[in-house]
Amino acid sequence: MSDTAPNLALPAGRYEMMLMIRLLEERIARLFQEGKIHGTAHLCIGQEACAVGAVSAAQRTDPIVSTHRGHGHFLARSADPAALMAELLGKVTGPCMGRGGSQHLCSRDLAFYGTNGITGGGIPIATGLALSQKLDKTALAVLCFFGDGAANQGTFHESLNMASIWNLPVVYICENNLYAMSTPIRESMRVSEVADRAAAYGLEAMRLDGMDVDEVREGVGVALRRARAGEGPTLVEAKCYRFCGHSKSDRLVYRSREEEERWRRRDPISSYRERLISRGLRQDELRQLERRAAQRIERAYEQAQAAEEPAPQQVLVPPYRKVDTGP
Amino acid sequence: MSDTAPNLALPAGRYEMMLMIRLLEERIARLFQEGKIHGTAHLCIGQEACAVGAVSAAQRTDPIVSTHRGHGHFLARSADPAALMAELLGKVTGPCMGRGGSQHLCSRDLAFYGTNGITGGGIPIATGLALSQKLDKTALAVLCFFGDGAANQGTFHESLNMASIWNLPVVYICENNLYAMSTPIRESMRVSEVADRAAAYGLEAMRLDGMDVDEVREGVGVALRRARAGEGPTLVEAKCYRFCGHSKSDRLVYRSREEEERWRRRDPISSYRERLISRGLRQDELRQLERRAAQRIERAYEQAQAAEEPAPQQVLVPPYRKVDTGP
Amino acid sequence: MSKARPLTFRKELYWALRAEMECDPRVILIGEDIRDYGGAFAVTSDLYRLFPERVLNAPISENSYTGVAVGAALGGHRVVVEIMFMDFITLAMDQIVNSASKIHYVYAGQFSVPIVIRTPYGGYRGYGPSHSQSLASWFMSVPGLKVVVPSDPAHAGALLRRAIRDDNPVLFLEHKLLYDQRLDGGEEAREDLPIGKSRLVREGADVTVVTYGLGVRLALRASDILAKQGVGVEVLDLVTLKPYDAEAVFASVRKTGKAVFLEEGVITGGVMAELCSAVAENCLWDLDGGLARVGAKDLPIPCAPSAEQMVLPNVPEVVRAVRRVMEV
Amino acid sequence: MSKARPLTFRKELYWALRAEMECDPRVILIGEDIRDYGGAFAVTSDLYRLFPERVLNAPISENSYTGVAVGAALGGHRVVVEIMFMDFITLAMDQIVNSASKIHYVYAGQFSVPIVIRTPYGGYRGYGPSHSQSLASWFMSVPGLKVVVPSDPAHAGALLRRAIRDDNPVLFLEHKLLYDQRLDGGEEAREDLPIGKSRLVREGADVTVVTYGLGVRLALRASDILAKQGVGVEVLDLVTLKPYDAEAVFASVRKTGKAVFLEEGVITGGVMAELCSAVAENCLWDLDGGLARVGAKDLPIPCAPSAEQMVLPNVPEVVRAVRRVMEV
Ligand SMILES: Cc1ncc(C[n+]2csc(CCOP(=O)(O)OP(=O)(O)O)c2C)c(N)n1
Ligand SMILES: Cc1ncc(C[n+]2csc(CCOP(=O)(O)OP(=O)(O)O)c2C)c(N)n1
Ligand SMILES: [Mg+2]
Ligand SMILES: [Mg+2]
Repeated sequence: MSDTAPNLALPAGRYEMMLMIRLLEERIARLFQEGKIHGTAHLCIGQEACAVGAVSAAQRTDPIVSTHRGHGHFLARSADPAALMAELLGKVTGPCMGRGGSQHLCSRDLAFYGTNGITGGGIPIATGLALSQKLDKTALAVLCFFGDGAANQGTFHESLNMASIWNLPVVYICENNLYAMSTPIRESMRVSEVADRAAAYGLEAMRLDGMDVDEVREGVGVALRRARAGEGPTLVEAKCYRFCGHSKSDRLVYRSREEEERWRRRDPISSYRERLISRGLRQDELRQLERRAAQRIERAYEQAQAAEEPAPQQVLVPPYRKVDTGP
Repeated sequence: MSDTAPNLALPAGRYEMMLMIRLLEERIARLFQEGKIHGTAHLCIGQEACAVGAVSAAQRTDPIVSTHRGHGHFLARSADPAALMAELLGKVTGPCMGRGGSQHLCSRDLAFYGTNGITGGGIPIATGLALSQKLDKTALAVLCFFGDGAANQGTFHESLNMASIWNLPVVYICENNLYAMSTPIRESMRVSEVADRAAAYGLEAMRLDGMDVDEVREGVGVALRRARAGEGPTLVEAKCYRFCGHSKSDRLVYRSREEEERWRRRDPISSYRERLISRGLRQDELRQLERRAAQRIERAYEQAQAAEEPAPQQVLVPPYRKVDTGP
Repeated sequence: MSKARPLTFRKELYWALRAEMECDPRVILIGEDIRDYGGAFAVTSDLYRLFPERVLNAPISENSYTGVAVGAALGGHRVVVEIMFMDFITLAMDQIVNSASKIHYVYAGQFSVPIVIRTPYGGYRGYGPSHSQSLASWFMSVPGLKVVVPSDPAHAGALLRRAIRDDNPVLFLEHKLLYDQRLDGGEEAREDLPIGKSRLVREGADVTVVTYGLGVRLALRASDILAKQGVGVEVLDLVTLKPYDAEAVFASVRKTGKAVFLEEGVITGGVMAELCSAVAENCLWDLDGGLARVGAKDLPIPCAPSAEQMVLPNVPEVVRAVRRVMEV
Repeated sequence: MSKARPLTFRKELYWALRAEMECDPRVILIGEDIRDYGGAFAVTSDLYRLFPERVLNAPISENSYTGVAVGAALGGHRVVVEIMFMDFITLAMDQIVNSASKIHYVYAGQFSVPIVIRTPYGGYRGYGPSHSQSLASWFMSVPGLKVVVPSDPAHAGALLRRAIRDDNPVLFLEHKLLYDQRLDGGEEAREDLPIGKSRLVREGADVTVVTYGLGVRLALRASDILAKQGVGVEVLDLVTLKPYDAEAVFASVRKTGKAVFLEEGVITGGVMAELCSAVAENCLWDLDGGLARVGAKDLPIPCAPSAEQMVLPNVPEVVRAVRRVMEV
């Protein structure tokens, strides 16, 4: 097997990518424990099917706007764990030279318009990107990720409304993992599903099993086609679960071990593995692919680790782009 | 007839109050033209039935939170046009000593928690007042007015959601006059009614004819009873129309004379007059009441006009309440 | 270009928008009631007829349509956002501070955010506490943002064009009392001024008054009065508040040896707190007189015109401050 | 009161909240994840168990739950709002500035708004550009608001209790690096300090360093270094930024004749711009040395710890600034 990026159009590629995300996140968790990363990060362990399913449905140039829990989105688009690791480790080889870190990770080349440290902060930005596509009559559609908690932020309401009245090519993907930090969705809203809010804006709603990468891929694919065809935005809700804590300081007091167990039985990666086997993929092929994924993550860490920290002349630069041409 | 305030429990009182509001607003419009009031004001000519219907349904101590277009709400609660006039004319006899003016008019005694210059700014405040009532187990319910335009503000979304999850005693009254300034509702939202948004929060919705004072009174009465009974908040939509411009600089280019004419035929005051006559009220009684209403407004203006402007020692005071007791 | 009506500050802004929209198809406008209403202060006027798809009426959603502007800028557009009154910018702080201003630096130069946020500021019109504020000082401490405040029609248009062409987010503040001011001398009177440069409005030997926006008018009036009393006041219009023209300020203060810092916003924590501090740090030994600030009292702006007058700064206060810094 | 564990800044805040909730049933708390999670920085801890109806988990809706606090305050409650990181206060500016702070004055004293907005600020933790900011300076120019920043566990609790008892809106800033700081000396070490009063942390004859919050720690370290070089640094902790204790600042500067103004926020337009200006206006002729500000560079705060260090102020910078103001 050659070392090209996993082909997300193929089931095996999607499996490999989910696994890479999982391994990456676990590696990052260890780095925190070992004190090798500072600050904080929000891992998406358990939610890999949402990232891979949605991103695999998009074209490589469709803009993505992500969240604080965005490593999976980034990796699914970039297949470049070394870039992500470098950003987290504060190295100059990170796409933002370590300035952005986990929560402000962006790559122009990948049309990846940033993870976002402000809950709900990316929703208007995605909407504006979609406005750009519409005005420029591109054939692109925007993928906008956010969580169930973000759906209570004013920006959700304001932005979905604008996307609807302006009929913008954007797919809003709510990764509903049932909690915003410690707050269960039933304590933060009185509707049982975030998708129930689509009607308030005259938007299409779509409900997906966020633990099933193929269902997400298909659903988001339909929504993207609608967007591209000028049929307007869609609010996609993908129900999922994060197996890890919200961030490193989370003691997980707010949910029961039973609930966790129930969801773990639906692990998007192991269940997809079984499905692939039942569809005829050979165990040894899978194991080879799994080894490769693990190697990729380990190599990424080593590469990132070996990179430089930013020097003062790289940090202490003006925060402006230097252009001021008179009229 | 004695000079007591109109009794809003009686049809004739509601008629008289609507008329007072209309005459007050027309008087204010004239004062602007004559340069006797500075700044700006938003008149509610055409929307009197919403104000009188809703306020008449409430108890005198139910808190009211109003909008930039709030003279009618204030007058319906206070029956004191002189206080309002004084506030607009910048006189010390205004309840806020002229500091607040039209858009920040407040009276503690009347449980009138302010008109509000920030579109959507009053919605969370009303929600907080309702939280207070719930925590204190009072039997009060809050009336929260806002416009169709405000329903696109993030505060609408965030606040209605909180009221719903906390099951607060508040009635949200959207005075949908079809326009936010020049923007027709069909260009600012893709649902045909603001009430269509109630479901997004698991809220009860109620749709009323805002040109019919009795329908508003009854509907809001039902919603208030629900709130008091602990059955939660309601989103009431009262469809209405402002016969005047948005504010004094409005040239009304954004709507047709035909549309205006159609709505004027449904003038809440003249149509209610006819209804009262058909129900047996005598023309001479009505005329007497009309004369009295006009006199009240004129006297109010004279009173307000005669009052003092604030002196420096009334203006240049610290913006703090002086209490700082150690623990 | 129509010359039928006299050019005003408002019309200069209009022509600037129009010119930029004509020569750059990426320029779009977003704001409340900026189409057929023409904007609350009638600046955008008929632009929606000329560019029907590029003038967007936004719902009342300040934070999000500012964020939409950021997104559209990332998508390659240049966006001019109108916030109807500066007081409402409170709602858009997140997108201005955490998105627009940070993106260029935090994303390591991968993107820039060429948006202009136009908004009317200021009082003296009886509009009351939520429609009269001068909140520029907040933005002094927002890295990555530029803040421009024209003080007259001669410079307003070119500054707005430069703001639109600037690849960075620019907050563009328009004092409400300036909109009707005529451009004396017609189009020839127009002057170009780069962003970041101040403007020496009047030379004087005795005291420097540093100010911006409507403050220039107050400073000139005070200077007229003081001239009759034999005091030469140098009036320096900052024009760009961020990044400001420190050299010019320091040069003037070094010449006169004393300075008054005038603005319409609240004195405490105002724009002039920064300027006065910078002068104190850098020109201390050049002073032969004092430093003084003039601005609004630390109070909300009351609606009643008589009370508003007491809270906002006025010409006699400027005159007194000049006198004060001259007493050694 | 449990004494099993050592008291920290965090616990002092907890006990202050608890004491006020115990003695005043009108006190309620609103914030994100302040119930079973105990708050992002574990300050509210188990208070929801003691007062189940008075500790409300808010949805992620910063502007509106701040507005809800204003409404509940108008309804007679005293509300402590927690904004999880100060960076998110950008979302709540409208309700803080246009409602909470203005109501008492604009409504002519009919109401007051006794809310406390608690929020963690500051960097040095690698949290990056949207979780590290020190935005206090914005609030210096907001009439009607008070701003309090404890710098140590000995004063934190009493200050918070006073803030809750204050009838005015108080912004209460907690530096993240202080939460774990121990209260040396136990409960007896607690000190009461009225809002509006500064604190002379260390006396010194040569240079005054005016600062607040975590800046006090930096100032003391710099002072230690300078003491060995024979320079006596007087460290003044403002504690209340608004309204600030001008008299104490002026008195100290008059004594030493020079001053360094230190904060963690961006220098340009910072809190210290106000303080430095006020000193320049009022103490100019008492100076026998310079004035200098130290703070963050005018940049977003990068995530990479090495880069963050370069942007935020440090002890050597304070030492250098002290040296600078001593060179005449
Ligand atoms: C404006 C803002 N408020 C609060 C936070 C703190 N915070 C970060 S993530 C989070 C929960 C978000 O929940 P959700 O949107 O459901 O996403 P999830 O973490 O579950 O993926 C909170 C409260 C923030 N980053 N920004
Ligand atoms: C935050 C904010 N944005 C904009 C405005 C300017 N403005 C005042 S009233 C208004 C229209 C409000 O429309 P709606 O809510 O429908 O109320 P109506 O005027 O129709 O009664 C606008 C845009 C404002 N006052 N506050
Ligand atoms: Mg969630
Ligand atoms: Mg309306």
